[in-house]
Amino acid sequence: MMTDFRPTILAFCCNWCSYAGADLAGVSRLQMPPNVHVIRVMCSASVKPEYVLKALSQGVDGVLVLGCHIGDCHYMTGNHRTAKRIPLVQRILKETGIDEKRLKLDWVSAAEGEKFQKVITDFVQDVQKLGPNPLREVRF
Amino acid sequence: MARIGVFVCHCGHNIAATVNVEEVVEFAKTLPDVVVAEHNLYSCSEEGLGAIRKSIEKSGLDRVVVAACTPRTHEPLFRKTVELAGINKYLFEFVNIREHVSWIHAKEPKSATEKAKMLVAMGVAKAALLEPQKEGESSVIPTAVVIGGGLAGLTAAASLVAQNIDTHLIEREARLGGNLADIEVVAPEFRKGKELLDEMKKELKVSPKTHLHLSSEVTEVKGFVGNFEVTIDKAGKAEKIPAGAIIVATGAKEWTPKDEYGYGTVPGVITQMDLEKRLAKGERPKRVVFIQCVGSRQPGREYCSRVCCNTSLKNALRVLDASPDATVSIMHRDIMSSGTASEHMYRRASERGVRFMRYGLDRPAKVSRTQSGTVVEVFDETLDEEIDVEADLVVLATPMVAQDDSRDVGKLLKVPLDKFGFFLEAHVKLRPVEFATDGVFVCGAARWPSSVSECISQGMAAAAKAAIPIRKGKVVIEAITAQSDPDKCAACGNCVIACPYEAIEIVESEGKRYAKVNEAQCKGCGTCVAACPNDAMQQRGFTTRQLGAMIDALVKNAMGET
Amino acid sequence: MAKRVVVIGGGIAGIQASLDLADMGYQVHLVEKTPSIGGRMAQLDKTFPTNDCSMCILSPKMIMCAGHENVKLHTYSEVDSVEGDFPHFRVGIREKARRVNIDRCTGCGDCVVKCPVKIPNEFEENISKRRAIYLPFPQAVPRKMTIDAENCRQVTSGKCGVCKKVCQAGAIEYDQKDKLVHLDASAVVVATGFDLADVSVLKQYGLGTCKDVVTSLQLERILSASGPTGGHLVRASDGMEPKKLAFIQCVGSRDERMYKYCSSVCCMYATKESILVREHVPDINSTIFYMDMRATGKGFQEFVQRAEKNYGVRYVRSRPANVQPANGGSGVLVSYETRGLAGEQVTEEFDMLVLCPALVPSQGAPELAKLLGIELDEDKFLKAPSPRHPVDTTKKGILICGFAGAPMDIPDSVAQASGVAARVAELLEGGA
Amino acid sequence: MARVAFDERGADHLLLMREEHGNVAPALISKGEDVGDVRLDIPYQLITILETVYSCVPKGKIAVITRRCDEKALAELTKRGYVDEERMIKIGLACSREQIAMCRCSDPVPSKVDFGEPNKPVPTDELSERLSKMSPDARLQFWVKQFRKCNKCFACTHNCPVCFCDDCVLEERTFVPEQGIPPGLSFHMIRSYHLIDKCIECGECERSCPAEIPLLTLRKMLARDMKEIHGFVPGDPKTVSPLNTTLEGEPMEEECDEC
Repeated sequence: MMTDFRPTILAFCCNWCSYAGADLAGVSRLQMPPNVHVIRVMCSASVKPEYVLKALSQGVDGVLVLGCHIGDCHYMTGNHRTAKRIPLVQRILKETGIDEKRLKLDWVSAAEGEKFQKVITDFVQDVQKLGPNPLREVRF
Repeated sequence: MARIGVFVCHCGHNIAATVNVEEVVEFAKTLPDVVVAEHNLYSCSEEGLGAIRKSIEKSGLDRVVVAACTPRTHEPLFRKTVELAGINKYLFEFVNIREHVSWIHAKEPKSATEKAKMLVAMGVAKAALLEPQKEGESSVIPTAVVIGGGLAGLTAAASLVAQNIDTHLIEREARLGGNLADIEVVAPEFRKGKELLDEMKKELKVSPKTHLHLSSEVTEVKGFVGNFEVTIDKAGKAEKIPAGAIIVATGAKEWTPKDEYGYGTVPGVITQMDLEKRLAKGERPKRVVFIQCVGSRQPGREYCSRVCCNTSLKNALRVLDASPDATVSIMHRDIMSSGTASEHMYRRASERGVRFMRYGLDRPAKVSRTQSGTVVEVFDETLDEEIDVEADLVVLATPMVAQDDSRDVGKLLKVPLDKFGFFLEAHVKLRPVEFATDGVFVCGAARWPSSVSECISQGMAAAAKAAIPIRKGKVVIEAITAQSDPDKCAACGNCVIACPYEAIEIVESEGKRYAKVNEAQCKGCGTCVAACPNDAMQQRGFTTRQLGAMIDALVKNAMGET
Repeated sequence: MAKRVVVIGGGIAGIQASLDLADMGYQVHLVEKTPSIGGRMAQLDKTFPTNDCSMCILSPKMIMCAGHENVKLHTYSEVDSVEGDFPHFRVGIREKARRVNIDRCTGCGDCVVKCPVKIPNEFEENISKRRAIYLPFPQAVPRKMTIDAENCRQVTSGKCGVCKKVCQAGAIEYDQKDKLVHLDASAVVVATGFDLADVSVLKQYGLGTCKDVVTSLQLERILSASGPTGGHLVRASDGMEPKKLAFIQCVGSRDERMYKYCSSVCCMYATKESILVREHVPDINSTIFYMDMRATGKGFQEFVQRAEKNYGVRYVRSRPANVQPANGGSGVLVSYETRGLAGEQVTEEFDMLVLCPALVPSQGAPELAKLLGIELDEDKFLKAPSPRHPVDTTKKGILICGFAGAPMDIPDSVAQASGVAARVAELLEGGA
Repeated sequence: MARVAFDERGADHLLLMREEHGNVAPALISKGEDVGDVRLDIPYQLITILETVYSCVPKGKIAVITRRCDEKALAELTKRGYVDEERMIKIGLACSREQIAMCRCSDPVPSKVDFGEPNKPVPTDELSERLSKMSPDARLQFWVKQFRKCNKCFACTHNCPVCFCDDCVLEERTFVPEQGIPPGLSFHMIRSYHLIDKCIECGECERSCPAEIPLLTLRKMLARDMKEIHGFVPGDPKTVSPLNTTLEGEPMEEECDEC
């Protein structure tokens, strides 16, 4: 039952590290589940929590935010903000009863094609375990 | 109502072998605002690009979506293409269905095709909301300011005037040259320091582009890259200098010991700089002991000051040149003679009989006064024994430390310093002479203790960086900068704090306070956009409506709901 | 017509010099002998002392350089003639036959998979193999294939042609010939960087004879997430994860018999690598055999202290005399003398040994120098005789930056690269 | 009251709640005799009023009756430069037991008490306790049921002392898809995020909500999270929101121990 559930997942990748890492994964032909749809942004710090909350409340099953490792940010300290904002967004989900595991923050460098593959694969599995986003059903 | 053309690339069979390109094309045709959807074997080939241009003209497209490979390498090519066909290049949207689809879902053609459709739908949704953009420009005052007239600053100034750029050199002392003015010969080439300085001073003197301000200090710095205003206090008189770029070359100074190793109490215990002066005066000491790492590489001042070992090696050799029968010892923890010339100097010193004794931080040398003169006791780790050395001169190699007022300079220019008070460059590896703040640069010992040739190289590097905006005559502002909508902005100041580049300020006009982005300083990271509660801050090319529409498109097409 | 400058060498120094010159408005022709720009820095996993990812910071610069309106890349090319004097040089560039039409090649790599030839991969320091048609590394710029003619069956024996068959773009052109391009240039910048000395001649260190002895650059590749082992630290003899690692510094450098000078970056990269291996094998312990721990740059001392305190790195001041394979052929026995006169010969076993070889001017440099009519210094680096102008060579208008002139780390190379741009401008604008 | 404000503290204006022919309403007076029938028992956010009237009184010192939460709201305003601290005179009012109970207030006593008796705080909010113990599903069902009642009247935002925007982004389509009523979960989740670094738990949103959604409970739960994760509590004029600042002690940070 769980296995044939194909989650719909949104990923925000920063242009400089994680999007490049995703490209490297592609160039290296690293296979991964096809549920993740990437939106390219310049920096993970530009990802408005509003996007995440909007997507999840509209039924998207999971959201990934990927940036440069701390210290590698193309904008020096942009991702510091990401690192501080996302945990609170997760709490907002938790307090309203949505599993915070549906939102994940991670760092993928331009050289980490394999890590990108792993992050995607693991997240898809985690979301599959969680099942469909309950808000898909809750229509009002 | 936008008129969008969608072009899906086979990339030979790189995409087509996995993704059903025709199906994606048919799907694209059903999307709102799409008037044409086509596919090419290679969109990036001359044929492919030609096809895109043709159909732009034929169907009067005003926006183009290409579904192919990664924007990181191919976006410029396609932007140029649509531009040739008369569409603003920012009305182009790239969808990556190779690296992000066909290559990573090779075994799942069906899902891959579905995903490709989703990504195309998202791209089209964004494209529909794209707005034409143009790179902005801001003027540049064709003048440079160099703060500090030591070796690095002199080099930078000399280089700038040699490049025909008006340059103001600001030195707070009454003389130029900084530390080098007190150094007779420099390591490792044993070139006369004075000659080097005179050569540079001459270069500056002969150039009509040089504007020298001695006994002057910077009191205020306003503005941003291209349009700074530097105020200096020249003998109690304030003078304003408009400038396009600023170079910080405020140098560093030798640390003076308190009472370490009998400094100030035992006769003959001096610092490296004292020795330089004595040797310059022609003094010929017979028994000299150098003690390295005095006040450095220890708790509180962990760093290695980089130049002291070479200075001691140099002066050891000079002492021996002056009186070949002299006995010279260097007590050290590691000899930091990196590279070629310095290492040769080290070898020469050992060949010439300089005694090297290695001590540990746990057992530092002791300097004491006895009947026979000043004696240095040290535990030599290599010989594994305690040794006494008599000396006429005990030279303490102390580190270069930051200028006392380096923090004030940092505040003036809004640039950071490290915990030791040296200036902190924009990136330790790839931007060694730049600050994160555009148009402000650093070189020489103000950044880190540096050898003569390093100071010169960095001085020239800073000069090159400062010359670039001045020679371009303009600063080009990327079309992805942030902009705030004064009507929506509540002036809460989140963005001001969030901006990594201090590019945003709260301004007031007609009684309305709002955030204003200085586009010349904005790097387009969008950090401020996420910080803005009211959607007043927008990043060009990544507006919240555009990204919101992408999310809606995914929801709509993946889950059949809005 | 903007003045032209030829930059030789597409490593970080050459790239930086090209970018700054191009930004100043000069027409830059960047000549790189391998199929891609990037140089040594592209091979590094991380960079000291911040340990940020080398490719992450380099690849944007590579792309910027290739995309710059004032930069023309001549990759897989070599300078083979330089005539005239400042400011009127005439430079002959040999664009070696890639045997791939780069306007058609899309870099998809279909050909690579099908190519039957397997030869040592120089980018991976010969740890893994590459094909006869190849992309040197995934982030290569330009992203175009190259046929290595010496090893291509079709070229050598006319018996293959597989890549031509599979290439849908029709980019394969086996009969392509070298192309000679001549252009006038006002100045020439040489940034030919370094090579690793071949220290297998120092038999006592066992490189080539002991399986589990590698060079530091090989270790960089092993540690790299995009490297031959996918970032898994394993030793060659039995594929085991090493738990006890040793580094030997100054192999062939600071050595009367080989290279007298200090390569100046080894102390730091050995420290960096000894920290990085912990990220791969949490319970690994590293020992660094050194002569002087030369950590003189910004944050370097702190870096070394961190290695010692937080990563259990053991620094031993000693120059091992001899390295033997451990019994059973896996691991190595390192014999060295402990500190002081009281010290005695000890032999210690390690799972894997990393040699930090002398870094020497890149192979072609002496020849190039002859061709440019400039002198070498006593260590065979390009000579910079004037302390006032550390980037000037013995010939006016021919300038150097980076490791080609003397051993230096990345920031110093980058600074000097920008400095060389300033020097070019001084010569061309002011006639200094 | 008037004496304290005008005579003792030298105020030029006084913002208070007073009763006029049966209706209680906020009023800004400039003369002692206008004080009328002051009502200290009505828990209304005078700071919200202050935001609107502030620009109308360009000169002089403004005294305002401040409970602890008003005080904190004022701090959030002053640190954003909306009001000039110099111009404000705080007349401290300690909340009654009833009010404290109504707000489940854990911090009821102003820094200086001029009126009212200091009373004990209510340490916990039962509903949040209960919700935290529920299964995520039950919790979701609870909130869905609550938010279904929302008719998007924006009373919560309009009466909020720390909602600074003139027109709220939630009134637009960008993040809140459904135009219809109820607005969908994103409405309240996004509002929660906007308030997470400035809500001072005055409870005005909950009191003014016609649908009686326990909004204060949601605020309190998230305030607890904010404190747990970033150790940050809104209402202090000296602190800035952690959401826009850098991580401490990381590389590239000024004076970090790495570089």
